[in-house]
Amino acid sequence: MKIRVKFFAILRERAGTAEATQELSEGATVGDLWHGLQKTYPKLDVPGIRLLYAVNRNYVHLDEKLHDGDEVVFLPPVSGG
Amino acid sequence: MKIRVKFFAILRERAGTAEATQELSEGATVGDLWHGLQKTYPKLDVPGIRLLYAVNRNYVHLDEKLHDGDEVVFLPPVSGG
Amino acid sequence: MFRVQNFSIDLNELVGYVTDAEAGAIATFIGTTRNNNEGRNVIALDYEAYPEMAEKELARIGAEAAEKWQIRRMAIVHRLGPVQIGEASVIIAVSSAHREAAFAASRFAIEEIKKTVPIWKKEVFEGGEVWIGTQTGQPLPQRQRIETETENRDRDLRRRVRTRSAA
Amino acid sequence: MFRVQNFSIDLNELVGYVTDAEAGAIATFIGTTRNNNEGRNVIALDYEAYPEMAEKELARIGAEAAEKWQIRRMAIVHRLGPVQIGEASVIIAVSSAHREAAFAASRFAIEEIKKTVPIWKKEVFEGGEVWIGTQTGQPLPQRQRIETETENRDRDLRRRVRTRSAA
Repeated sequence: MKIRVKFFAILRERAGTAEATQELSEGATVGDLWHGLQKTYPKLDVPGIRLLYAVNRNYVHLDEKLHDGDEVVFLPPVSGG
Repeated sequence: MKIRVKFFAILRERAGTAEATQELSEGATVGDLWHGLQKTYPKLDVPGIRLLYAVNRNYVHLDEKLHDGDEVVFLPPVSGG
Repeated sequence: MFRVQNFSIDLNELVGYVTDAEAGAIATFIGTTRNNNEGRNVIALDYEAYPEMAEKELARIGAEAAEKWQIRRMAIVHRLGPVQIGEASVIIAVSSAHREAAFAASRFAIEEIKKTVPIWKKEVFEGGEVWIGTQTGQPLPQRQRIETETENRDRDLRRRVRTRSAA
Repeated sequence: MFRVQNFSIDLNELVGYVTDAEAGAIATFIGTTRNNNEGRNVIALDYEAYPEMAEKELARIGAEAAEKWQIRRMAIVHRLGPVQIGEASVIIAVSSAHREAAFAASRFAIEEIKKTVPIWKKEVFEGGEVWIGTQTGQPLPQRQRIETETENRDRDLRRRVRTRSAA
């Protein structure tokens, strides 16, 4: 299945891109996706950062199962206002 | 001594004027002035109203002694905002 | 900027006045004329002030707020004369480095204005008009709550006079 | 009105939007760029968002505020891109019949925005730039407090995710 990924803020800078598409096998989770992305973009692993995870604009856990066409975002700590 | 009085809101309407000058004898207090004004403007006595008193734009008590040229205001309950 | 005026209040003027390079927060409060009060259909509010003393009291509120909280700048403008439905009768603007102070000071200011500043509001409603907070002896539809509020306001103010005399 | 945008925010647009004949109070909060932070001389803040999710979260904050308090109307607009000193990065406006609700809802909204809305702030200061709230591993002058705040923020957010999953 094909998963769309968007990068923001420090992760966008670290990945060197704002968007990516990842091919994953059926049953893969958000955690599996993150693991796979680290190989393509080794700088994504920011020491000490605490990420949150969103699938299709909803906050989820790392063990959330993905589906074809899902939009996944790894969110650095927010700092709006 | 001559005392200047200003009326506002319901007291202005009851007095039928916004300003008055009252001649008082030396040593007279805010209370004496109020007593004297009631004779000139009998409608000033609004039943149940609780007034505050200002001399030269400072809140004072009813027993405050007046001086020639003082500006006195009897303040109905305020309701700004 | 502590002022009463007979024309409509310009929010941008106040916000511009308190804008400050050292401020990270601006809180404003706008009091507007509501179309109903205590069950009456309100047509407009008509404000009257003892102008010199009102401005002095507004400035006193600003000085007290600056003692209580780390604020940068503050502005309070109260309108006089008739104020139509939806229009502003009073605007408070306050800036501070951190948001807590701006919130606290704007809240403090509106509470103080309602208790201590010599400004009076006549409510013009369908069927009559009334000086709010003044017990006129004429029964009004659903006036019970207003009279209680007046008594509280009055007690607070008398307490303040006493404290000042003692000082 | 819950929106992110790349141009300056018009306070009058928001206040006009929440103005309501049934409202007696409008509270606004304006977050502005301060010229200093944690001992650094700030040149500008540069905001980035996950726009679709940010607007969804802003609307969620508005819906929660409407459940908690008797508010009439609410607007939140957050600016993206560079925001110069003294300019507004976020404006909240909320109207209510009585002032307590407007004050409470505007305070609630800014606290929630800082915790849960996917917007990120890069601080451009004299000598460098930093994503606020992101531990980069590079020591910065006086960053201790920022890191603690981040941890709190993060814990709150994780708690919310858990609650949602349980529901």
